[in-house]
Amino acid sequence: MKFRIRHADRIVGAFVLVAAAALCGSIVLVGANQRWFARDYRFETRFASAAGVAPGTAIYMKGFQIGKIQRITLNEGNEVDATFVVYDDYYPKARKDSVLELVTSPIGLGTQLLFHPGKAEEVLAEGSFVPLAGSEEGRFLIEEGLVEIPPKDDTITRLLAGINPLIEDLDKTVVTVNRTLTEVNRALAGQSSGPAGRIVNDAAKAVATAESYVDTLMAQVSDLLKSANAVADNAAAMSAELRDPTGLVPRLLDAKGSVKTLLDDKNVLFDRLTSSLAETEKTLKNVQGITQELRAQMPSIGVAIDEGRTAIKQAQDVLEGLKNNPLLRGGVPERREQQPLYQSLREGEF
Amino acid sequence: MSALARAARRPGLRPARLASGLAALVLAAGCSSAPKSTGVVYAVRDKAAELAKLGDGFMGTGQYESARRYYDEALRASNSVDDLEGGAAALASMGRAYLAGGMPAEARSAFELSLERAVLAGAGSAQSTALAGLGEVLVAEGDHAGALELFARAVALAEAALKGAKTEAPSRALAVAVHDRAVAQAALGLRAEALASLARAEELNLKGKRSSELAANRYVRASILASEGRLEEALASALSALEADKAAENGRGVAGDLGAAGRLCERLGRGPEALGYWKRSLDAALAVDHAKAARAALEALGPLAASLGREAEAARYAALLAKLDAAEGRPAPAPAAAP
Amino acid sequence: MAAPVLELRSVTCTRGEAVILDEVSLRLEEGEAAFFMGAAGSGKSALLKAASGLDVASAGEILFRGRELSRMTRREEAEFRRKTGFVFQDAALWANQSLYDNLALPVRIHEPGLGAAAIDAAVRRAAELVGYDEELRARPAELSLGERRLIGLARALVLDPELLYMDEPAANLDEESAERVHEIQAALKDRGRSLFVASSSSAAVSRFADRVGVLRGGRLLAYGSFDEAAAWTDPALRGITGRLKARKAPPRPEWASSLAGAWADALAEDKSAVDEPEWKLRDGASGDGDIDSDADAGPSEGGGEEDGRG
Amino acid sequence: MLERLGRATIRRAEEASYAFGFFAQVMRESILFFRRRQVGFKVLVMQILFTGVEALRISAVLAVAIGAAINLIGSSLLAEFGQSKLMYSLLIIVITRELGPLLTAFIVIARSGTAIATELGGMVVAHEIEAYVAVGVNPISYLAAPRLLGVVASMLTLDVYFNLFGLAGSFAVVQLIKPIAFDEYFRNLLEVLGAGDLLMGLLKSLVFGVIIAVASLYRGFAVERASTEVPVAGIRAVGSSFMLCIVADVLLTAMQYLG
Repeated sequence: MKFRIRHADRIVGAFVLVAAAALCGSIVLVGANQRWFARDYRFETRFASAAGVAPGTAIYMKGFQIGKIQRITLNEGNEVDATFVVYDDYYPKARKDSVLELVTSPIGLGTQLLFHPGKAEEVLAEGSFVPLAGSEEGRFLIEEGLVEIPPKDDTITRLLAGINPLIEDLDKTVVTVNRTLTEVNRALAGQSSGPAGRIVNDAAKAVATAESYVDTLMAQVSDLLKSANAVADNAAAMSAELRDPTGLVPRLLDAKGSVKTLLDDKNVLFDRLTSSLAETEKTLKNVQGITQELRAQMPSIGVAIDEGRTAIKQAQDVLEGLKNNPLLRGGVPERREQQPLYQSLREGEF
Repeated sequence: MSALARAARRPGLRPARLASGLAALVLAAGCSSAPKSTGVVYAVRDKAAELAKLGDGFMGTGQYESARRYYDEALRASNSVDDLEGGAAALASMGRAYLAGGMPAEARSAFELSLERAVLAGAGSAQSTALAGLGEVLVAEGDHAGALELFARAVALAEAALKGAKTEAPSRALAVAVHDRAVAQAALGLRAEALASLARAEELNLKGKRSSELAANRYVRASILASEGRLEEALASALSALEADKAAENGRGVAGDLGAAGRLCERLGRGPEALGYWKRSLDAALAVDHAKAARAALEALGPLAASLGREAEAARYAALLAKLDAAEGRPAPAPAAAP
Repeated sequence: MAAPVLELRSVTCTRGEAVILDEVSLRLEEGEAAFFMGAAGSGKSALLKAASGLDVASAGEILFRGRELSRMTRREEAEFRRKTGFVFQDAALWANQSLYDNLALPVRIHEPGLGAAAIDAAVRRAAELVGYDEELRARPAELSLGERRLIGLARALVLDPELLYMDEPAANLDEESAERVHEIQAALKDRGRSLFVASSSSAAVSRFADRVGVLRGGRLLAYGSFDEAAAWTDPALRGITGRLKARKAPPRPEWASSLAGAWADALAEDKSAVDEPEWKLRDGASGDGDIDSDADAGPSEGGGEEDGRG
Repeated sequence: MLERLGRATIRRAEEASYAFGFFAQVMRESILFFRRRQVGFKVLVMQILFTGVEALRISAVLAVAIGAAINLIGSSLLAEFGQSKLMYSLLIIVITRELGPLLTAFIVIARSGTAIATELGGMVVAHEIEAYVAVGVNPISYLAAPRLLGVVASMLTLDVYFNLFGLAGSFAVVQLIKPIAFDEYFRNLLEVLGAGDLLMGLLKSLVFGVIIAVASLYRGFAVERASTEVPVAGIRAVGSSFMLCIVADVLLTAMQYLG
């Protein structure tokens, strides 16, 4: 801990710097991946409907994503004009006479936009129009053999076969994530025995420490309580004595000529006793309050720590109260002693 | 944590009993004030201690009336926070103030109250102080045998309190009780016991570095020695008392010590030396407005100067004495002493 | 006439529904020490907090050398804080800083250009002033309450304030420390500083107060010079100020003065009468004379002839 | 009845305007913090040390645990039917965009929210705040501003670390159990990871940080005098921070998906 405080500046500096570097690094990486620094080639196409096509829809060739749809608009002929881009890496593959094919899953699993390059040697000029395989131009190109549409790979079939397990497993995924989180939460609350829970549990040792602290404290408080009980007994006994017709009060009242001196203080003596008793009871109530609350609540770190603090604070208050209450201690500590005048007789004849 | 819960439910609390007790107390107390916080209690006790010390200061200068007022305030303060021991101390001091002011009856009731509180508080040294005070009242009334009994009890109490004591109070109380016992013993003719008691008191006061008390011990010893006729030893003792009083800057004590030395020198037949002591005594008495000591000095000085043949000086002293008499409203002295 | 160092005009403070200060008006001139007395809960602390701007008054004006606190600019307020110090009853040290930092922070705030050595010197001087010579690297929690309060006092003194607010500065301190506080009060007064003190120590009030105020239930029952206060006869005031000691010794008894005069004449006539003065009487008053720690209590504690006679 | 309702409304309004004023002042002082060049800089460093550095461990463990869980699912279950790439989206959604900031916020609330509120509450009770005012230190700029900045900086940094550990650290853990090619993992991850995800994560962290700091400071300063109020302030700070963070999370997420 001392090491940390002493080198706080350096540690914090490193902490922030590493994070900043990581952030910058990932932004650069993301940027690179998002092709912020790469050139895209733009082409046009036209769909009968925008169903299954949206800006950002990926365009695949032989399973690789080579570009994406950028923008779609409904033109005057109520057809959908679309602009799409091909990434520079793949641009050389995009030859003249290429076509696009929109494959829609028969069972509603979505669509896939496929790019079929033409057989020509010539690279597709940027900005040129690429027809859809189903369109008139597309069909013409296919029939002319300028472009070849390969037989469908088995994605759809596989998808069909795997549809049920997929849904099931998606469910499982969500459940597992949820469970992990629950586990974490439980671990934080110190209840888990699962492996993930244990890891986190170890990490959350601080919390455990806080808890044991609370326990120790509770032990102390219970000791305190015992003495408080004894005190309460004493107080009760004293109150009984006060009411006893042969007890303290009559004695105080009876002293020859001393009545005035003692009660001249407007019953302060009695008030003091009353309030001391009340304070004792209040103290006990306080302590009881702590136990109940602590027992009822342990669900999360925040509350555990809070409770610990509540307990500590209140216990301190209790201690302070017990320590300072003159009736309980038989005197106030650190007080300046009032001394009688010590003066000997100076008697003597010479 | 459950231990605490169990403890909280322990039957020891007996809430019903507490509640009824509280109700009775509230009734008894009438309109009860708000409970005082500990801070207030501290402050009040400090104030009481401060007041008591101020009172002690007035005692030292012979202003007994003022001292008593301060002790009274200290007593009220102690009462307001139920400080039994403090109250006992204030009452004992008040008793001494009454006694010094020549009101033994009031002194007695103050000491009795003090004793009662000290017993309630279970404070041994405070009981001892109160008993010693009562004894002093008896001494003032001339009942030395009764006083001796009280002083013996005071000594026993202080000795018991001294065991394992953390404060200085029992030692002080014991020193006073032992000294006072010596005074009573001396008055009853038990000189050897008295001297032994004084030696013990002196030892205690030396250890506690209480100079003015030390001076009192030596003064009384000088008196006892003088009554046994051991005048040289008595003079030495008086002079050592003088040293202690000077150290304590106790002007009234100084005047008394010097007077004792003067008287002893007179008895030893060393007239000029006695004259010097008496003059110094007068000087000190006037500096601290100590009328009694001034009168004693003047009454001694006049005849002494005359016997040494210093008539002019003697006349001056007589004139001064006459002035004092006039100031104190005494009947005019013999015409011979008139200026 | 110059504006008073502090002036309160009908200052009222409320907390919730409760009125804790009720229309308090007073003036404190430059170099004066005002002491406020009253039972616990009478509003002494509230008055100090309001007068120092720590609590916001709900009505009324508080002026420091003619400038109203609530209308001060940031710079003026900083200046006001620099020239005033506040001594809290419970020390109120910053628990998470060392004693040294507790003392140094005010300097660092108000003298940003000061070098480490100069700050160090200021801190040491303040600690020395209150008589604290222990390790300053410690945390406040390691100290006793008394020591913490001394450090709290040192913190208020570190910038040598011209107006010092003190909330029960000597209560519950041991005698030596309390005396040290009183010495500091005396020294501040000597140097023309103004004091605004809540105190329940009548001895301190008697020693230092130029003005005395009595509070009850948030109202300023009375406010006046010390001599006025010592002569107040209203029982409500007397209950609190009754223990004020008159500053001057009472006249000597007539016999004493006349006799002393004659004796002095005699001495002048006859040089041989007393060879040497017996003993230097301290200003005509004396304690009861024990040389132990109690010796300097009692009327002679002021060390001056103004003290001591009831 | 009507009267009471009216009074309650007025009190609420007063409280709200006070809270808003407090928020504005804290923000103002925080913005001015670096210009002031006050001694509060050390407080800032200590706040980052406590809120950021010391929470790093638990945050890292959480991130690695969650990341590893998703990794395992992705590499076994999803791969069975050729959807292993879904794992990367899952990772980004859970760690970068949704849960990362929220879990980090919870950790910070539990650790620092209570600490700030109780510490300040304790200082109020011990008159330490008044002592600051008395020596001319503005408690908002000296105590509140560095804490706010510290919590915000810590939140942002912790969020970055959470991503780092959740995405990269979990990869390392999974290597021990079920190796995946490094190249494949990171290429796929980056393919899914958009700048928007990163920004949304950071924006959430920023907003949560401000919320936690202001709520905790507000609760701490709201303590009046009794030491019994201090733990209550801590609990309240946690309560309000949680509530506000969740509300803010919902709003931000809604903004992202709707806008």
